[in-house]
Amino acid sequence: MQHETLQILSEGGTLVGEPPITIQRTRELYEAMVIGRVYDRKCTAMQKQGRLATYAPFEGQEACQIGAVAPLNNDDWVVATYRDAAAMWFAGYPMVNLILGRTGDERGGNTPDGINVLPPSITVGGHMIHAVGTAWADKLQSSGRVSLTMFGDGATSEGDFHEAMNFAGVFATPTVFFCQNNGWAISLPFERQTAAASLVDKAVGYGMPGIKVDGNDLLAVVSATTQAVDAARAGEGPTFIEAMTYRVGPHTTADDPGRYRTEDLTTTWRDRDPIDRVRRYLEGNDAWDATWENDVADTASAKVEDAVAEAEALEPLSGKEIFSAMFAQPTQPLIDQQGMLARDS
Amino acid sequence: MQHETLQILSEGGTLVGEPPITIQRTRELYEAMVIGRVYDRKCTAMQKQGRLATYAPFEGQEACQIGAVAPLNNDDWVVATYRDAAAMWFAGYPMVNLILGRTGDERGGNTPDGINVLPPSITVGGHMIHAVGTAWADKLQSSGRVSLTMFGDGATSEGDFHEAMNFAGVFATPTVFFCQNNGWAISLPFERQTAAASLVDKAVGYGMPGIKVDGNDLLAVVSATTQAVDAARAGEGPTFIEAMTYRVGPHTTADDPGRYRTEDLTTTWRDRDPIDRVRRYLEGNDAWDATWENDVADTASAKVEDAVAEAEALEPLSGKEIFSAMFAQPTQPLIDQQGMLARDS
Amino acid sequence: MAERTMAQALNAALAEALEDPSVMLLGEDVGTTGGVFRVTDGLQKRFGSDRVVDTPVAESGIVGAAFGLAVAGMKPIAEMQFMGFSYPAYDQIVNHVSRIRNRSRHRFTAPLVIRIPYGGGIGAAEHHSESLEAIYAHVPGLKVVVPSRPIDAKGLLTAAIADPDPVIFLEPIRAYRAVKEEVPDEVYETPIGVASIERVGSDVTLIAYGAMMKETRQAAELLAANGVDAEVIDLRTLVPLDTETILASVEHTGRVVAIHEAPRTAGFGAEIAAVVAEKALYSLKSPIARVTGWDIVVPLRRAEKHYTPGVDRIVNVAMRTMEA
Amino acid sequence: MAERTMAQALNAALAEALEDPSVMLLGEDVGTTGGVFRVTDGLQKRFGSDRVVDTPVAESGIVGAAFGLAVAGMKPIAEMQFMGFSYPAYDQIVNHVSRIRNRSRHRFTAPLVIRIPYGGGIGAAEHHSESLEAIYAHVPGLKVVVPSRPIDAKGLLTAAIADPDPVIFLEPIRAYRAVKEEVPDEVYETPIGVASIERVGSDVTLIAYGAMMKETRQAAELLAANGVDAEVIDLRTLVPLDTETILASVEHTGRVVAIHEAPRTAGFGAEIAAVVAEKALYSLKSPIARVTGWDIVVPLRRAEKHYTPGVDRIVNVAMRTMEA
Ligand SMILES: Cc1ncc(C[n+]2csc(CCOP(=O)(O)OP(=O)(O)O)c2C)c(N)n1
Ligand SMILES: Cc1ncc(C[n+]2csc(CCOP(=O)(O)OP(=O)(O)O)c2C)c(N)n1
Ligand SMILES: [Mg+2]
Ligand SMILES: [Mg+2]
Repeated sequence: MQHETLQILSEGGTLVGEPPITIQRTRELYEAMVIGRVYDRKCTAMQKQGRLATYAPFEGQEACQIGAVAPLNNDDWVVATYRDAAAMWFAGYPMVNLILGRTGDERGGNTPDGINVLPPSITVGGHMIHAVGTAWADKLQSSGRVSLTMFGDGATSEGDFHEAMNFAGVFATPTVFFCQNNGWAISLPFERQTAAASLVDKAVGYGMPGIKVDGNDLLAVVSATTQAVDAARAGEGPTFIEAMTYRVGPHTTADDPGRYRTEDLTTTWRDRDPIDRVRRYLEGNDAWDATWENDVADTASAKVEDAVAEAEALEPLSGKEIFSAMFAQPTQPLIDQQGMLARDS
Repeated sequence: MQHETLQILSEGGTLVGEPPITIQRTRELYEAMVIGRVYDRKCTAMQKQGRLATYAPFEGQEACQIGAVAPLNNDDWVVATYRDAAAMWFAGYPMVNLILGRTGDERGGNTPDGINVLPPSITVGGHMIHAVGTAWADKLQSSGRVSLTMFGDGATSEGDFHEAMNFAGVFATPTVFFCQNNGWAISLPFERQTAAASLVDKAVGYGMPGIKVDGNDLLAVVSATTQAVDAARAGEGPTFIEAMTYRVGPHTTADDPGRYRTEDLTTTWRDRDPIDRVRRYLEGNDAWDATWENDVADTASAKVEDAVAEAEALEPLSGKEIFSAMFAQPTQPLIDQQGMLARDS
Repeated sequence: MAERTMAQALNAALAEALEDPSVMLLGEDVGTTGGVFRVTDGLQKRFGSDRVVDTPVAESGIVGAAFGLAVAGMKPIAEMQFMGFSYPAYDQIVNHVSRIRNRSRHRFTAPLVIRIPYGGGIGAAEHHSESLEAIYAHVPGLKVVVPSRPIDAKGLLTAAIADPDPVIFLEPIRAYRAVKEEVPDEVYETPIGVASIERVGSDVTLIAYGAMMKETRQAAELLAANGVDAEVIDLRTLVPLDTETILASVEHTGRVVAIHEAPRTAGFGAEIAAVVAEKALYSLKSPIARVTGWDIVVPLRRAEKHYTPGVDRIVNVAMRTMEA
Repeated sequence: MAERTMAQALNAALAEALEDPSVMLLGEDVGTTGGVFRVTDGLQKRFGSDRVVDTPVAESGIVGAAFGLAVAGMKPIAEMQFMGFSYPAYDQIVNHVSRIRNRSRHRFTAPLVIRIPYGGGIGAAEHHSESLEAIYAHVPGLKVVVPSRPIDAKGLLTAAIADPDPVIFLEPIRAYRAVKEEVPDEVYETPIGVASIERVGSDVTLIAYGAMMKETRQAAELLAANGVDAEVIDLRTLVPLDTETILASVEHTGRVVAIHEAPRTAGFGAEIAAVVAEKALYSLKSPIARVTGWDIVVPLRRAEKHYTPGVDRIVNVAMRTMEA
């Protein structure tokens, strides 16, 4: 099938379509993208210093991450992955939780009340169906909420992707499937992930509308997700979005992309940087200047540093505490085992 | 998407397309369909008498079953389900094996050497990927064999269907996916199985050609599968076929279709009987008469009765024998357990 | 009070639970047909197809969707048609259902019930006679419950639905209609984690659960006729295990036979043996015995009888513990 | 002979096996990158991308395709990236891989090897520290092998590939690069089903496998310093279990500690306890002890140390068996 790729901002930052949001809102999203990048680079640095466990950078995917959640309400569900930190944060998951998770602390998963962002999925592909379940509950309860699930191109190969898409179609749940096709699943290029020309070709097989979008174009992503979120909220069921993007960094801090792709390719994509593109657009609309950029950078640093400090100040879970969240009430075997731990070590 | 449904024989038995086979070959396939039906009715009767465990009748799907395997060579792989007895038999799996399996005897699964028909899959959806594996092996070994896998509409909802289709696409294996969309998965109607208009809409999502065919039209099925088999053998990779059909009987002998569908619907489909249609076609071509029909019926009965007699003459597996096919050589724990069985019961 | 089979008792528990609008049932053929074992018979008619939902054929999808429903405040009861068809959902159960509370430190929970008919004895096709309860019992974060009789089936299912955590609820297929007993009409809970001493005895403790309780009870009668006074424990819950009841019994009998139809190696009988060998070794008068299925695929109909532990095997093994 | 880590020893075994043109490797990232642990490093370059295949991200598909490949005469070696990602393939493993020989009465077989890195101790993310070997050990029709050291890793993997039946081959993640030892350059098999007595002792038998052998060996040294002479058994194979070696040892020491990092309930330690309590009860001088992980999700990096059995726990528990 031929699918057009939705684009609103050209690579040069000029409009080639109808902008879905105001300049003011674009500035807010720009700021969020910048904060995302500062967070991302800080985490990579911290990992090198041994302060974090493995980290999965998302540099290059900021337009996807911020654009995907931009149209959501505060209490909508977000069910995303290890790479979607910026999206989760922008949807209300505190940065300190993200960092805590990365230090290797379960309390990172303790989303504040009222925010319906699930802890990131570490398994690939298993979580999309959860966003079908949450959306189904909302439909039954007529809550008006929608569920957004984010995942990569690799995740579309898992059987659970298929079951999630099928259930969403059959039960017409208010679920938005947002796929960041960044061209790679660790070392596997998209062409070896599927024989389909586009992932969006899969949507019709579930009786679902599909949208293919330039994932490095913030306005296009916002436009696509707004359309999908509006449809879901209006009771029109799920939508599948394929956002074409690229991770310019390694899969995780443990990965060496030199083993499987050329630096040239990455350079091409660096030149399509999603943040630069918005900056050019704002500049062209007299909505950007260096002073503001500095302010944004300062805010970003402060936010990230505060979150890091808060996370690192927390004492690790004690031997006792590791038993305390398996069940609402610890069972007798767990109480006994807690005793053994105390006794024998 | 709009997909045409391939038809070659009208319901009245007149040609509306190019017949893929000669009248002589059509007579052979007609005979096979009749034998299939005799087998099927015999099994249903035997189950009522307590001589078989649960049985899954396929009446109404004979054109699919015979037509799907008609273009295969002797040593091609067939990986099919509990409902595909006629297909398996026509592909070389002995009728006595089919009946043995239904009596509840593992030796039913002991396909003769040289015949590459796997024992029927009882789990829904897990077996299609096996036909990707066998086809992949044949591709690597340049054996020229193809693998045919048969499954129902319900099976397309399982994650394993998706993984099988995806692998077949990516590795371009010589696999033919033959889906008998008989409208029901036990009690679930097709419209609740998927929101897609047609199952064949799924093919494009795997970069695979799809064919929708009238599954009660033997010639159309043969035409579709011949095309798919030829493509696979020519190294052009997999094809997905959706054959529209109907099971006029219950899901299994334990099922009561009255709980979920009207007798009217079934009557409509009885009127589209796939055997009658070929009979009319042959008659119209002076290739059918009552004498021959009687001969065919006699051959069918004899074949089926022989197989039943042979199966029922076999002593059940002994306590010792149930241990003997878990591994090439029984392990010590199994030898010990065999001893316990002998000692304690 | 009415006489009910286990299938009817379960149906009653489900019907009562569905009075709570957040409860829903989902699974293959649970609605229009009332399930392959008719356990959900009539419930869709009564509570509507939004609440009793026929799903596509996709076990991982059923459990995964139920997980999301539960996280968002519903109380889903998912049915797997047979244990042999629950394995496609294993990843969802192990990696998500059992863990979301811990992963989120209590913020999100998935208090769903997964009903799984299990076990053999009805001469069924391959995959229809499975008894791999140990693969669920071994997974942290799950409770595993197995009733053996109608009255417990209703009470335990009600307790499982009320439980704030996920429960794997195993229903012994051959006990669905095997016996009827008086089952209270009102709502009641049989507590999870508490075994039941079905027969008090002084010579040997027979420990079983689910469908094997039938042979175990019969074996106790036969043993009594042979002058051996067996104590019979129905575990009812595998996780959390009621070790107190087990140990108290072994302390006074000094002999144990653990019984299940699951394969022997790493079956739940091993856990029972381990608990006893750790905590009551000095009470033991004879080796701990296991009467189990074998490490083979459950044979099909014609040879299945060689697999499932029969009364004879239980009696013979228990008698041998007396000789030791 | 060269000094090799376990990862290198495994790589050598795979390279040797690939000389047979029917052998192939398939899995996520096994080719271009040589796998997340570099166990398959260099093999795609050497044997080509038809033989060492990077697959889509789909574990059930990998195992299911490997099943078909094996049935059709290839010898596939499938890799699951971590044990926590093997669960989506559980249905294929249990319902098909383990059974096709029995289902077809020897006509079709699936002699594939499924390599699964398992276990914690590297401070990894959730799902990356799993040790649910019991869910494989319990399934009839599978062999389950777990090397603890480079020399066995190579010999056991070679034996697993040569085996005519499916083998679950568990690779302890934290042992991949922990030590080097001399590993023969030639092809050799370490027999499946034979445990190894690593240290002869007279007071207590420590039984472990895989990564826990490191702590177990250290515990034996510490115990020796405390005047306790421990016998150390490395099981190497869980199924089929070498009960002979276990029982012979317990018969002379009279004390047992079973050690694993898997959760306690229904873990493989229970099987060890059950075998001993059944076959060597009269030799026992003290209760059978288990030192295990807890019935919880393996904690993340900051608190993982409370989970994995340490040398201290093994020593303390073993000392307690001496007091009993
Ligand atoms: C079920 C499962 N299998 C394998 C992995 C290991 N793994 C982690 S990320 C990844 C690739 C995922 O690629 P994609 O979905 O494209 O997301 P991306 O990393 O590109 O954002 C794999 C295979 C996993 N986490 N879960
Ligand atoms: C994994 C699995 N889940 C559930 C079942 C129970 N079951 C047997 S047949 C069937 C319906 C299959 O429908 P379809 O694929 O359309 O095939 P048909 O029976 O119509 O030929 C179900 C749910 C099963 N056998 N395997
Ligand atoms: Mg990707
Ligand atoms: Mg069907």
